[in-house]
Amino acid sequence: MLELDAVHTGYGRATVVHGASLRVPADGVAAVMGHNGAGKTTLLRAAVGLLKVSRGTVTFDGEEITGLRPNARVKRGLAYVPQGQQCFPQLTTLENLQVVVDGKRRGRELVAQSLDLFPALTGLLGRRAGLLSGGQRQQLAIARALLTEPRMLILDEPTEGIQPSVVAEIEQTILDLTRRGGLGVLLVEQHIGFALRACGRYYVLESGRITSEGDGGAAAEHAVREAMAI
Amino acid sequence: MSGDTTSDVRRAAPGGRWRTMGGFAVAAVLLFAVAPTVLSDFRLGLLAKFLCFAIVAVGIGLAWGRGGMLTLGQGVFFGLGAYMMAMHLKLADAELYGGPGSVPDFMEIAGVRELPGWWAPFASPVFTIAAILLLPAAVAVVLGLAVFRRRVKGAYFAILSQALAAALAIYLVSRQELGGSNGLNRFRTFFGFTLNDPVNRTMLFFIASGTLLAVVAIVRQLMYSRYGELLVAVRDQEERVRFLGYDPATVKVVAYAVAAAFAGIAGALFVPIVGIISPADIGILPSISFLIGVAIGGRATLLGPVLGAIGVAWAESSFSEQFPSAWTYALGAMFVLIIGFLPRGLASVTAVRALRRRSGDGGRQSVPEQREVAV
Amino acid sequence: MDVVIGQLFTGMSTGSILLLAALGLALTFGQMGVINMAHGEFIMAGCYTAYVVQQVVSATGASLLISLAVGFVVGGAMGVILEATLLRRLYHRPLDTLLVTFGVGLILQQLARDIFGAPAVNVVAPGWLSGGVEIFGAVVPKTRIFILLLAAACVAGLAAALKYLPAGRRIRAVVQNRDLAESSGISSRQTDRMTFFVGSGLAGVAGVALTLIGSTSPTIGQSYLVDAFLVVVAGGLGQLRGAVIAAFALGVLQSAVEYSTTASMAKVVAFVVIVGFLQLRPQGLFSVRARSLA
Amino acid sequence: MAISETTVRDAIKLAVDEINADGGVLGKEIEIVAEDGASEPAVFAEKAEKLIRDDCVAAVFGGWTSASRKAMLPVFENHDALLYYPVQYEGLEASPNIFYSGATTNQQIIPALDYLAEEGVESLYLVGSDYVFPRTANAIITAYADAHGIEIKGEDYVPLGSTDFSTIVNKVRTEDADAVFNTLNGDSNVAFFREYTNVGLTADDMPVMSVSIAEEEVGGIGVENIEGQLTAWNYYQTLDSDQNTTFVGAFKDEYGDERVTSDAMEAAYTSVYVWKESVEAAESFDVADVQEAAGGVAVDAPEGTVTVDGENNHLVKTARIGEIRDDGLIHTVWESDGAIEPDPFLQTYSWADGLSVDDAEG
Repeated sequence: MLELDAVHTGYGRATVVHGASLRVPADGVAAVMGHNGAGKTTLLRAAVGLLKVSRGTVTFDGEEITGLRPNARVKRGLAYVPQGQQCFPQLTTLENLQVVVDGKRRGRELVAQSLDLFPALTGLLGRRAGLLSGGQRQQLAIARALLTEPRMLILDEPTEGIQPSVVAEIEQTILDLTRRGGLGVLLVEQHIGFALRACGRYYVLESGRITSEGDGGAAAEHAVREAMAI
Repeated sequence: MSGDTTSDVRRAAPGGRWRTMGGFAVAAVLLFAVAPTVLSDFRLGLLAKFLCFAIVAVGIGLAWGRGGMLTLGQGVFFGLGAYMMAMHLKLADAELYGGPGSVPDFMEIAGVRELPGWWAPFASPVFTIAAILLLPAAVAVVLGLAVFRRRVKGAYFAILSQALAAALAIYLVSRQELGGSNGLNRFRTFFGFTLNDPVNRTMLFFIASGTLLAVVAIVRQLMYSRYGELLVAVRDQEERVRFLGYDPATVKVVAYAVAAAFAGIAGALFVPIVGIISPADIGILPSISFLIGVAIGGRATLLGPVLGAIGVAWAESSFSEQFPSAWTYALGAMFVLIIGFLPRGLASVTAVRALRRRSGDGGRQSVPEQREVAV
Repeated sequence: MDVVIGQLFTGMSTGSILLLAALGLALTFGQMGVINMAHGEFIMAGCYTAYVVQQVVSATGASLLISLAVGFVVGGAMGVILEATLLRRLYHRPLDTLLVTFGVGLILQQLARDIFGAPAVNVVAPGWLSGGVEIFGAVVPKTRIFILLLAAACVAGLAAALKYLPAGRRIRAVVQNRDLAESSGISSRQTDRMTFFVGSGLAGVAGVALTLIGSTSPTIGQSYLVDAFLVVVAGGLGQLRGAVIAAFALGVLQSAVEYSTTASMAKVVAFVVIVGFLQLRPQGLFSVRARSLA
Repeated sequence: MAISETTVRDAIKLAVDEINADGGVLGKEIEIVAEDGASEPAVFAEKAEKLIRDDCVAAVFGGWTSASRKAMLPVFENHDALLYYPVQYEGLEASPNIFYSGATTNQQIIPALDYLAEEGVESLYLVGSDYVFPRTANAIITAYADAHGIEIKGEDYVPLGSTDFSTIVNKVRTEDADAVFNTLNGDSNVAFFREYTNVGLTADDMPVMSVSIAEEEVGGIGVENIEGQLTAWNYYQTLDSDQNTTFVGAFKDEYGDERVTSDAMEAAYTSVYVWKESVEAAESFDVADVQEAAGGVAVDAPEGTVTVDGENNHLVKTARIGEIRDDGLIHTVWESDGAIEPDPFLQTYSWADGLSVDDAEG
């Protein structure tokens, strides 16, 4: 279980998130929704340790991890797929995967597994990741996150800026993952319909504050739209 | 953070005016009344030399502290000013002691009987002074436009200016008509005044003092003007300034040229005061050494560079005598400790305390943080 | 014609020395963006390593080979210490790093002066490297051929390590996207430290090799430093091949100018040409960078 | 550079200690005030002024490069003080305020050329560091060569501290002169001789005459790279005389057995005695009195008897050509016929007419 408790964070002296609290169950999905600039990405970056939390705590499975470096959090089972289909552009697709599992005994096996999950990548292993399409890069990004064998996966707008045909594919993969069990997911999504379908609990973030929350499911869509004043 | 910084500058300006005026008055009294009475002729001459370094430092404070440009090649401009002044003094001496048409003594010794053509204009004092004031700045403008227009980044700029300083020093060593590695020395008069006369040397000290006060005043005006805010903004957020419709290159070139002009003037004063200019005074090492005083004093402050430069020069002169090896360690340690751990210099220690006392808001002050400063 | 070819070889030799001195910088400066002015002193440390090893192992051939290995470790260790104590906290202030490491360089120089004395010490070259080989009328000393080969081996080894070793992959990953690497479970701290170890280690190797042709004195690193930085800058950051081409181009240019004018002129011309070249191509010959260098 | 300056200081201190142990000068003990010029001319000038004006010293001993001396010269003239400069230099200078205890050109370079000419050398290649001494020395060498039918096959300069000699050594090799005249400074010598040896050049087929390599430098270059090469100086550690044995012994006792003595050190050591004798002859520490009395003062120095030439304040000295042997020391292979009168402006050499205009102040 991942818990953010009254987290304040931001860039330098500019605080962007003011005391946000949320909870992601070990086995379920939580979604954070909000407008552009509401502080969603900032909140996630704080959760994975890329931004310093100035006040509040981050707890993972009962252990406080507020001060840990990102890579230490990854070792504890936290994985992060950042926004924007990020990859190591000069490394090949295969190297992008290998670099995560280097040093792991089951590395080879894990890479094979992830290719089973994203068969589209199999034919692209020798290509430089920077040359892949957005959808392929996003699949690569999720594959890379899964290679760390996470118990909690944090996804930042996984379908943003991706051609519609691939969006469905990625959404399906995420739904499959959440149903597999043993994996908690924190999802930031603009696509409210999908997010609510996937999540058990939603949070609406506005100007760095959680302004409303509730249980997920299609029925919640009206409440969320209201909360976000769409 | 840029917003904070700029507003800090604004905030500091009006309240600080009286304080600055007071500071000027105190400095003027110290320099013009106290120093000449308490210091021996020799120490006064030494202080005059330090003032030259302080003039360079004021320029560096503007370009580096305020503008974020790590000017590692100030030796180039210092050398330009110094050599031009030295050439004039040599020609004037030759005219005075050797009669019309004589060549400077060091050329005579080397068997040169014809003055190289490009020396000739420096016989004119007016030309020389104009060249000292304008040439370093002009070179800086050309160099700066070329570099900053291309958005050459800070580290590149630093390495390039360093390479230029090294190149100039090597070039000067190989030019026998400029005295080679010996440089130019043995000046007897300064615009008609005998340099050996203590009265005239005191006058030189006053000239250096006056110049220092003038450049500090100029920089103060620049710092607290709209331009000063723009310069800090360019340092912290170059892109944003570009979007606001200003050309960051121009903003930076101005500061760079001002710093160059100051270095040139300092070089020109250094020559009659110290009595020698040689390539050893303008290469990489001296160029970097100019920076340490600025860093110690507080690179973004007005008086920090001045006090830092004088302090370091004084410490070097007094400690290096007894402990040459320990001095090198101390100098190295200063670079490491001050720049590494106290980037705002000693000024920050007192400034923070003062601010804390006044506002009680935790004492945050303008931080010239050099994070990814694109130059 | 012979002269041209002879000079070409001389230039290549000069280039290989520049390359060797600059290779470590291509990693620490080119890949990590750290301006380490103490790199020259790491080279000097390599020189003195060769000297110390020779006091212990008097067989010159063996001592050279041992020195190369020890020099790598010594340089690397110094680099790691510097990284861990100082640079770590300065990554966001590259220009300040320059000045801090300059201070470190001053201290190391004085340290060498106090330990080994200011006069140059002698490192005896092994017998099998004495004499020269005649190539198109020019005699190229075997020591220079050795350095050329060593430089080639270092470049090839470094390129292969970056390409094929897991550690190399990590280095490249961290350079290309630090945050992503960190949040993929790669420790960027460890990776930085390792990059610095290898880069500084290469400076140590360069130092050992340079004792074959030059003097071993406290100031020796200074004479290579500016050249080495210019090579990396002109080559473009983040690319080894840029540094290789830049080093050889600079070497050939310098020796050609030197042949027709003077060595001083050659130095001045080389500097000015590079400064001019960077006006045309501020990004250098090649440039691939994710993390922009301030 | 700082190295050599240090050794000079050591030698001066030795002389001072000896004199003090012997009762001082005019019954007064000498006190040393040491200053570091930091190898920088402007600093030398500053420190000289400090010594004269703040410390009011009787005389200053030291300086190393020409630049350091040139920088100090106006200081000593303006304040009418005394400098004892212990290093061989490029000549063309004479100041009433400076006593030159090292060789001027006609006590080092010209004898070296005489020796080479005697040995049948008909062509020379000149290699030097790019600064004043090599430039001036080579101008003299060229004038000498013109007058004596020696061909100058090439003349090259490298920046101070340069360590890349591939191009120059290749030129030297191709030009195949009978000998090389080397005015390189400091560490450049190491790189030069390594390159020289490695392209297969030896002292047998193309000897190198060096005027800046002394005993201290041989170790750094490596005896194996320089064995058999020639140097020109007035003093070597190997000189066989009672004074020298005493000097070398005292020096090693004081500073360690591994230390060597060299020309500049000996000249510095001697200069203290020259000053002492001058003061005693004048029976005064006053500058004008010492200047007045100095002419003709003689000292039995380790290099032999030296006498002050009152006209130009240089010493009358014997020139010696030495060969570097495998013991790392330099052994005399040729000696001038008696001590040579100093002639800094080369006025007694007709071929040197065009070289300089006499110093305005003479």
